[in-house]
Amino acid sequence: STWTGGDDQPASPLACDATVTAVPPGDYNGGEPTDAPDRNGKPLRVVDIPKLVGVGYFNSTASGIQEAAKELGSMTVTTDGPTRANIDEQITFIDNYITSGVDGILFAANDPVAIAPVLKRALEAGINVVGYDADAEPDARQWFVNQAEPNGVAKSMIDQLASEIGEEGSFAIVTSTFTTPNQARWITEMAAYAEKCHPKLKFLETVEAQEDNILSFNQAQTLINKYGDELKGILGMTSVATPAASEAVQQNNLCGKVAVVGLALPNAMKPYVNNDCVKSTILWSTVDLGYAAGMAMRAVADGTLKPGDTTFKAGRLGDLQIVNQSQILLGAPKVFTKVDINDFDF
Amino acid sequence: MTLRSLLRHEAILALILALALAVLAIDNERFFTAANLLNQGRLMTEVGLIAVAMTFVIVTGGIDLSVGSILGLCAILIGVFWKTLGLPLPAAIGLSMAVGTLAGFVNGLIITRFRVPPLIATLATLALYRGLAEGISQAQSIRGYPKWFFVLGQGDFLGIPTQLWLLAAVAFAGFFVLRYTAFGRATYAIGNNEQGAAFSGIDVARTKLWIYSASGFVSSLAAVVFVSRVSTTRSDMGSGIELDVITAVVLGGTSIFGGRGLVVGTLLGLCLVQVLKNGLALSGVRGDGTIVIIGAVLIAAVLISNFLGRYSGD
Amino acid sequence: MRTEAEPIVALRAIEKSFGPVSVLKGVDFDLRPGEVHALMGENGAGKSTLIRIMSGAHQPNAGTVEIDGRARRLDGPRDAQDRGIAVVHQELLLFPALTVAENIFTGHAPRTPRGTLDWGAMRRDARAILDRLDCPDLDVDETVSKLSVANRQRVEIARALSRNARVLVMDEPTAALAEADVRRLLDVVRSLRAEGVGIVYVSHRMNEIFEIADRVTVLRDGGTIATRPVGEVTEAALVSMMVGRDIDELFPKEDIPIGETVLEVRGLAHAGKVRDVSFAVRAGEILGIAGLVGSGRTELAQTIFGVTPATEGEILIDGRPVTVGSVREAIDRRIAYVPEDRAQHGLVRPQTIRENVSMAILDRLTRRSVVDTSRETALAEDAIRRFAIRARGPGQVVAQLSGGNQQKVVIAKWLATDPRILILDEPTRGVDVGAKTEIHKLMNQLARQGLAIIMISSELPEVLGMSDRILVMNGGRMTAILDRSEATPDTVGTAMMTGHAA
Amino acid sequence: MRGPTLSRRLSASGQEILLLAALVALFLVVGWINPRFVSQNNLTSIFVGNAYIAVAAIGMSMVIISGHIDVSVGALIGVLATVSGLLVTGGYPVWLSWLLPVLLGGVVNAGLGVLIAYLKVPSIIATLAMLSILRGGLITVTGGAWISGLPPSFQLAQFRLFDVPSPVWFMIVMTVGFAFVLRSTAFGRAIYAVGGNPEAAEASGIPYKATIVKVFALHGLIAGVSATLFATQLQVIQSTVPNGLELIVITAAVVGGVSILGGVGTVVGSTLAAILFAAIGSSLIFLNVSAYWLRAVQGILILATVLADMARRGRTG
Ligand SMILES: Nc1ncnc2c1ncn2[C@@H]1O[C@H](COP(=O)(O)OP(=O)(O)OP(=O)(O)O)[C@@H](O)[C@H]1O
Ligand SMILES: Nc1ncnc2c1ncn2[C@@H]1O[C@H](COP(=O)(O)OP(=O)(O)OP(=O)(O)O)[C@@H](O)[C@H]1O
Ligand SMILES: [Mg+2]
Ligand SMILES: [Mg+2]
Repeated sequence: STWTGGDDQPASPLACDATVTAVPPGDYNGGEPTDAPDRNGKPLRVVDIPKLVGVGYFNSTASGIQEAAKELGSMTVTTDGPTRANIDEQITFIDNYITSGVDGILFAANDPVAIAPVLKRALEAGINVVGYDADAEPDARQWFVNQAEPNGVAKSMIDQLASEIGEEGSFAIVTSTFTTPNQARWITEMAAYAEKCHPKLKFLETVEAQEDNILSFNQAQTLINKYGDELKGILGMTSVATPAASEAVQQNNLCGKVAVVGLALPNAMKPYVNNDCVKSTILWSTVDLGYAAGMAMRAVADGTLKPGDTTFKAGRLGDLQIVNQSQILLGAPKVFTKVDINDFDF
Repeated sequence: MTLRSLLRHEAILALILALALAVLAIDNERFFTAANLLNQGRLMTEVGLIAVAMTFVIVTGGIDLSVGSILGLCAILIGVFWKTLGLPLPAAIGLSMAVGTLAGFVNGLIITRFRVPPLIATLATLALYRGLAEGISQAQSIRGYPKWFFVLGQGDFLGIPTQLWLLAAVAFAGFFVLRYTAFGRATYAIGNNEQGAAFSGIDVARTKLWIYSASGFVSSLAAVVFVSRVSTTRSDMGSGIELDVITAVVLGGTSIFGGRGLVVGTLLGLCLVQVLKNGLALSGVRGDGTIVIIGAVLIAAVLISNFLGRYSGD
Repeated sequence: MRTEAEPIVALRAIEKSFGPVSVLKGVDFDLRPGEVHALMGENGAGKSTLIRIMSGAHQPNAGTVEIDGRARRLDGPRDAQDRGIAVVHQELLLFPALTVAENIFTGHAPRTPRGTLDWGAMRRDARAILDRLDCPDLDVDETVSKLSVANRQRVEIARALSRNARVLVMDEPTAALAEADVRRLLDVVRSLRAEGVGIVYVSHRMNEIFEIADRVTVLRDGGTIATRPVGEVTEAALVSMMVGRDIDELFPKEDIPIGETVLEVRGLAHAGKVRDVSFAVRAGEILGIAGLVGSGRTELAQTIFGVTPATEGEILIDGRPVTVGSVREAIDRRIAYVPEDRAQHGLVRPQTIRENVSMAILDRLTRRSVVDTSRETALAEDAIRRFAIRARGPGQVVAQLSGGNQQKVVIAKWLATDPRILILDEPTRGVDVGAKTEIHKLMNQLARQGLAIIMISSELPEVLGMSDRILVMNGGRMTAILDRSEATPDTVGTAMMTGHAA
Repeated sequence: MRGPTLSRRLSASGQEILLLAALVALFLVVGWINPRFVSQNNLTSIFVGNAYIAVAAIGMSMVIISGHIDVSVGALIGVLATVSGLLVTGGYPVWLSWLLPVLLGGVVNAGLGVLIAYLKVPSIIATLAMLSILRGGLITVTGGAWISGLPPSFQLAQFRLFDVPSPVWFMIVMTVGFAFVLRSTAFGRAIYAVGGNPEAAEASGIPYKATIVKVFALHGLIAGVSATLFATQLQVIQSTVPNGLELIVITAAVVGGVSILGGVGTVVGSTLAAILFAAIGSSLIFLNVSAYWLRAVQGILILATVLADMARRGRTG
C-alpha cells in the first residue's frame, strides 16, 4: 500500500550523500500570545502535556524538562496528561490548565490540527506555548522544538538499513498505528527517500502493533515466519516496536541474518546491541529534546527568543539552528552503536 | 414506590454533585466560574449525547459497545464524503449521519433477528465499524473545513457553547420520551420482562431497533460535534468513549440489568464525572490520580445507594 | 395411627416480619414421622414463609424450631438439608442450563474415591429416583430448559427425594400438574409416607387434601387458625376456616343466555403442536378446554392470540375471516389472553399495578404518544376496586402482591383492552379458594356482558363446573367437544386419553 | 442409551467443535495458499504469543459462567506484570517474583468478589471502577518507567520443555485442568449453579456469596499466571496497562461459547477462541490483506462465529 503520511504534505527526500544544504528559516509563522504579561525574569509556572503519560519516551523528555527547570531555577514544571494517546483527552487536559492559569504550556501533540483550537485559546489567554516531539499547526503555538526533520529521520533509517542488508534486501515495517502522525510522516519520507537513493531495496509490508510490547513481538514474529529467508530487515518505527522486533529476531536465532533498524531508547536496546544481535539504534536524545523545550519556554517568556532569530542558544546544547520558519532543530538523529550506547542512560 | 426508590439514587447523586461543586469551588476560585463550567459543558457534550441514548439501551437490559466506533466511522465519512467525493458539507454530514443510524440499526438487527446478546453483537461491531473507519480512511486525516462548520463545536450561541444547546435538546427529548410516552413505557417493560412485554402486544423487536438506531444516530451526531470541535477527522476518534458513556449511565443509577433508570440520573452522572475531572485538575491532582478517584466515586455511589436502599424500608 | 409419635419437626410461636410487614404472628406447627400434614390458607397467608423458615432460608424473628425435640437454629438451607429436611419450592428453583441429573444432585453429588464428581453414579442414581417417581420417559441427560413445566416439577421432586430426607416439604407441587400427573405424584407421596417420611403438603386443591392428608393446619393472616385430623373436618368447614367466612358454592356456574357466534376457527394448525382444530365460541358462552399436560392447549391459545401465528387454517370473527399475525393484531381484533405463566408472560412484576394494567392499551391512553397518567391512574384505581385487589394503591409494585392478587391484576389488564373474546389459561392456578371463587364469579359476570370466554384448566372439577361446553385435546388435536350435559369426569377423562396411541 | 448420549454430548460441546472446525479450516485454507503459515515456527508463534490471553480467558470464562463479568482484567495483568518485574529487579528471588503476583492477583480479586457478592455492587460497575483505579494507580506509583535489566532466569515464558515453549504448556495444562475442575469437582459445578440460578443454588446448599468470592479469587490467581507469562516473554516490561486487553479476553470467552447470561460454557471453548483470533490475525498478514482492513475483517469474523453459533443453537434447541 502506498503511504501518504496521514496528511496531504508531499515528501521531501534529502540528498543521497551527506550534503546538508543549510536553508534559511524563512519568515516566522508561529503564533503570539495576546496581552501576555511581562514575564521577563519572573518565576514561571509551566505545565508539560505529552501525548500520554506512563511511557518511557515521555518520561525521559520530562526528565530533560526538569533538568532545564532546575538549571534555570526560576521555572516550575508539572508533567500531566492522558493515560492513552487520545486526541480528545489531551485537549481536555490543556483546557483545564488554561483555566488554572499557568504561564506556559509545553506539549507534544497527538494530532496537529485537533489540538490547534485549544492551543490558540491558550495563546489568547496570554500563555506561552511551545511544542516538542510532535507539532501542532504553526500558528497555534510559538515555537516547536524539532527533534529531527522527518526527512532526516528517513535518511538515517534507510541509509542504516541499506548498509546492513545490502542494496537489494527486503524489509518490513512495524509501526504503532497508521494514524499516528509522526510515524506516518516518517514512513512516507522513508518511501520517498528509498526510491530516490536506494531504489532496489524491496519493501514488503507494514504491520500495526499499537504501542504494545507483546503485540509488536508477535507481529515481528509473524513477519519472520511469513517471509522466511526473504526477510532481511525489520524497521521499528516506535521505541516499543524496535526492541520487541529485536527480541523476536533473537528468540528465532536470526541474529546477523535479519537486521533490526529503528527508533528506540538506548536502554531498551542495550541487551541486543551488546550481544551483537542488533547493530544500532537510531534516536535523538529524548532528554536533550525535553531540555531544549524547557530552555525555549524560558527564552520565549523572557522575550530573548523572538521572531527573526536564526539560532537559539539552548544552555548546555549550545546554539541550535532555527528551521522551517518557527522550529528549533535539535540536530540530526543519532545512531547509537555498541561503541557508545553504554554511555547513555535513558 | 418505584418512583421514590428510583429518585433516591438520583437524589443522592445530586447531593454528591452539590458537595463536589462546593468543595471544589472553595478549593479553587477559578473553578466555579461561568466560563469554566460552560467550557466543561463543551467538553462533555459528545459523551453526554451518546449517554442519553445509552440510557435507553441499558434500560432495555442491553448494551452498546460500538458507539465509539460508530463515532469514528461517521467522523471519517464526513471527511470522505466532503473532500474525496466532493459533496457539499451539509450533504456530507447528513449522509454520514444516515450511515451512523444505519450502523445502529444493523446492531439492532443482529440483536433482534439473530438473537445475539447485545454485549457480543456490539463487541463484534465495535471491531467491524472501527475497521471500516480505518479501511476507508487509509489512515488519512481530513482537515480544512469551512469556518461556518466550526460554529457548532467551537462557537457560542447566546453566550453558551453551541453544542450544549444540542445536548440540551437531545437530553430533553430523551427525558421526555422515556418518562412520558408509550415508547418509554415499552422500554422499561422490555427491560423488566421481555416476554411479558411481548405478550402485552408491545413490539419488542421494533422498540429495540428504534433504540439501537437512535444510539447510532446520536453517535453520529457526536461525531459531527467532535469533528467541528477539533477541526479534523481521524479514524481513531472516539475509541474508548463507550466506557466513559457507560460510566456516566450506571453512575446515574441506571440498572445494568435493565428496567430501571432515568435520563436525569445519566446527566447527573455525566456532570459529576466532568466536574471531578476538571475540579481535581484545577486543584493540582494529576490525571492518573483523577481516574483513581473517579473509580472510587463510582463504587462509593453504588455503595451509598445500596446502603440507603436497604435501610429505608422495603 | 401414629399420632403418639414424637414430632420430627416442631415450630413453636414463630413470628416473622419483613421490615414493617408482619407476615407470621405466632404460628405453631409440628410434623410426625410417617404422616402427611397439609398446610392450607389463602394466598399470602404465610404458608411459603413458614416453609422457608423450616428450610433454613429465613430466620424467625421470634419462636423456636425444634428438631427431634431439641431447639435448633437452622443456619441456611444446607443446615436444614443436613438435618434431613428437603423442600420442593413453590417457584421451581432449577438450573435451566444443566441436565436433569445435575439438577437433581447439585450440592450433594456423588463423589469418586478421589474426591471428584462421579458422573456415572450421578446419572444412575438420578435414573433410579426418576423410575421410582414413575417417570421412565424423562431423560437424565436432557437439559432442564427443554422440559415442560410438569417435568420440571418432577425434577424438583426428584431432587428433594435424592437427599433421602426424613422430612419432605412440598409447596404447591400440583399447581402445574394435570389430573393424571397428580395421581402419580400422590402415589409417590403415599409410598414415602409408608417409609416413615414426614411430609408437609401445601395445596389449594381440596380433593387432594382429603385424599392424602392425615392432618391439616389452616393459616389465616399469619396466624394458626387450627390443626385438625382430616377425618374431623368437612370441605366447607376448611374453606370457612381459611377465608373467615362461608363460601356457598365452589363452582358457581350461572345460566346465561348464549348469543351469536363470535369466534370460529377452522382447521387451525401451528408447527405440529396444534393440528387441525376447529370450533366456535358464542357470546356469553364459556368454552372449557381440557387435556393432559402438553396436549397443546396453551399452544392453541397462543396461536389464536397471535403469539405463534397459525401456519394453517382460518380464524373468523363475526363470521368474517381475519388474520392474527401478532399480539398487537389480536388486541386490535379484541381478543385477550390471560397466560398461564403469570410471572413470565402475564406481568412485568417490578413495575407498578398502574403500569401493568395499562400496558396492553397504552396506545389508547396516549395523546400524541404521550401517556395520559391521570387516565391511567383512574383505570388502575378502578381495577383495584372492581376486582377487589388487595393493594396499597395503583403505585404498588406488582411483585409485592400475593399470587391471587397478581392474577387479578393480569385479568384487569386484559379486561382493560375491552375484549370480546377472552382466553383464560389456567386462570386459578395457585390461587386460593376465596380468590378462585371471585375469579369464577367474574367469569360469569363477563359472560353475562356478552364476552365469549375460552377457559383452559387442568383442574377437572373446574372445567366441568364452569363450562358450557368442553373441548378436549390430546397431542395437539381435539378429540372431543362435549356439551355441559354430557360432560362427566368419565367422558372427559376418556377423551383426554383417546388418540394417545396415534 | 449410548447413542443419544453421545450425540447430545456432541451438541452440548457444539461451540468447541465449531471453533475447532473453523481453526482447522483456517489452517488448511491459509496453509494451502501459503504453506509457511502452517510451518512449525508459525504455529508455535501463534500459540506462544497469545497463550497469556488464553490463560486469562480461562478465569474470565469462570467469572462469566458464574453470572458476572470483569472488565478490569487487562489492567490487573498490567499491574501484576509490573509488580513481578519490580520484584525481580529489586533483588528478590526469581520464584518469589513469579509467585507473589499470582497471590496478589488472587487477593485483589477476592476483594473485588467481596464488593460484588457481599456489598452487592454490580460486577460491571465494580470492575469498571477497578479498571480506572488500577490504570491510574499504576502510573501514579511507577510513573510508567520501563523495567529492564531482567535476569535470564526470570524469563519463564522463554523456557522450553520437550522443545515446546512453556506458555504452550501453561495454556494446555491449565485449560485441561480447569476443564476438569469445572466438570468434575463440586466447586466447578457450584460455579454453574450460582451462574444459572443463584436462588436455586442457595436452596441446594451452595453458598452464593462465598462461591462468587472464590471464583473471583481464582480468576485473580489465573490472571497472575497470565501476567507472569506476559512479563517474562520479553526482556523489558512496559509498566502500563495494555489497552483493550480486557475486551480481547472477554471476546475469547464469549465466542468460546460462554453465555453472557451465566450458567453455560467451557474453558476449552475460550482457549480455542483465543487461538482462533490469534490465528486469524496472523493469517491476514499471510494472506496479504491490506493492514488497513485488518480490524474490519476481524469484526466480520467475530460476527460470523457468533451468528454460526446462533444458527446452530436454533437448530438444536
Ligand atoms: N421477602 C419478602 N418481603 C416482604 N414481604 C414478603 C416477603 N416474602 C413474603 N412476603 C409477604 O408475606 C406474605 C405471605 O407470603 P407467602 O408467600 O408466605 O404466602 P403463601 O401463603 O405462600 O401464599 P400463596 O398461596 O400465594 O403461595 C405475603 O403478603 C407476601 O407479600
Ligand atoms: N419449554 C418447553 N420446551 C420444549 N417443549 C415444550 C416446552 N413447554 C411445552 N413444551 C411442549 O409443547 C407442547 C405443547 O405444550 P403446551 O404448553 O401448549 O400444552 P398444554 O396442554 O397447555 O400443557 P400445559 O398444561 O403444560 O400448559 C407439548 O408437547 C409440550 O411438551
Ligand atoms: Mg406460597
Ligand atoms: Mg398450558
